Amino acid sequence: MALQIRFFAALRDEMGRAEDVLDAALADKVTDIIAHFKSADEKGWVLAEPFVRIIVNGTVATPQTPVTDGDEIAFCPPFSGG
Amino acid sequence: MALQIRFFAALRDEMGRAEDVLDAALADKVTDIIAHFKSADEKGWVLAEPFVRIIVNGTVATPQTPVTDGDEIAFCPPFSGG
Amino acid sequence: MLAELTGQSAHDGAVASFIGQVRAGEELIALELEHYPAVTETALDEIAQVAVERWSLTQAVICHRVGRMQIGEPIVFVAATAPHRRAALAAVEFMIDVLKTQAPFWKKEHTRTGAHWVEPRADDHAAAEGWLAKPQDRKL
Amino acid sequence: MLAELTGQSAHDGAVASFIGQVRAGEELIALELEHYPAVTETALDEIAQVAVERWSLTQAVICHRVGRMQIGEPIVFVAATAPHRRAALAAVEFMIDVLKTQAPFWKKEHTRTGAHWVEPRADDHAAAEGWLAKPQDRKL
Repeated sequence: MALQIRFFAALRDEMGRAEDVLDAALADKVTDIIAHFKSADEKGWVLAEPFVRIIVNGTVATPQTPVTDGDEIAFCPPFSGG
Repeated sequence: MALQIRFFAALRDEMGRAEDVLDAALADKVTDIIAHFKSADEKGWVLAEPFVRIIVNGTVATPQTPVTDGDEIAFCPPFSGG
Repeated sequence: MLAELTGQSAHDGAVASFIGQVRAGEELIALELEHYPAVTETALDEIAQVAVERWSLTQAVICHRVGRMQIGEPIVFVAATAPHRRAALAAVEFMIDVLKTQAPFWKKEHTRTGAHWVEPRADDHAAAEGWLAKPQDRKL
Repeated sequence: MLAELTGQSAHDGAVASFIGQVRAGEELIALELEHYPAVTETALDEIAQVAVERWSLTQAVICHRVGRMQIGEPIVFVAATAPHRRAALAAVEFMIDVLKTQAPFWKKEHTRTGAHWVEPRADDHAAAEGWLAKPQDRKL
């Protein structure tokens, strides 16, 4: 199943795609995913910006949140609804 | 034209009528009207109760407000709308 | 009525509204609303106008029914439209608070054991006085 | 939507509501709302549920549109029904304040000179934090 990665709004624009899939062996925690994109993507550094909200399987998470095969990890800019 | 008197809600129930007409010569001020009903009506004393709101020609008034021929003087219990 | 207020002005980002309706009470059969015709309209217009000026509203609306109403029926509708939400929300709260004790309406409750006029509640008076006495303490 | 909330419960004396709509801005042509499907629904349900418990509401409703909207079109509808007005009014203010920064929606403004994502306003964050951090300081 691997790790299902999602980028929203401005972060999708920066990353140039809405979704990605990573080998689950690449990451034990969210921070490993961020490190991967920082090295693999020209704009990957934006995922490490302090304003980025991380959601793992629908729940608010942090860079230290563990991830496992099949998880959905979303990177979100600050919400601006209503 | 005389003085047009109106009683509302609980005060109408107490006075037993919604309207009355008084000779303008009977009153220079609202307080004279109250005095008239206190002597003329069994329940006239209710008009002197501190909770009574007085409206003369659509504007909030007091017992000291002058009245003249053709004025409409309303005696109101506390408002309870909404 | 809300439909008439939405999308009316390109500069309105907010439409806030309130409906007061007849709430079931002990033995309540119906509510009867009496008013002082003409004077009521003037009082409601004034309350709405004060709200428009104080919160720079685009529109303020107050509609109040009179006569006999069953449980669940609407009594009063208050609405405000403004560029931003804070103004619209505060204005609606102001209008409903103030009209309860400052416009010539009277409620009579018809119950299974008889009818009686409703006394205004102390906290309704306090709410109205809060708005009217010291506007500078309130938000906005 | 308001019609579905009025007269529904005999114990509701109050129905408060708020509509947020697209407001004309500099060169604005349209607003685009993106969301995180499924997660949005959960977030809105949680906000409504918190409101219901905190103010003992009978009902709380939050409807949020997504996609492209023209000036004047509604974006979000929030409503609360309760026995008394104070609870319904406070709950509506709470829900609209909190959803702006706590539910995964993003606004993009399409203008005559291009498109850009909207940054949340500092006072929107402050409003949400005010409700979430110290509930005991707020009225009700």
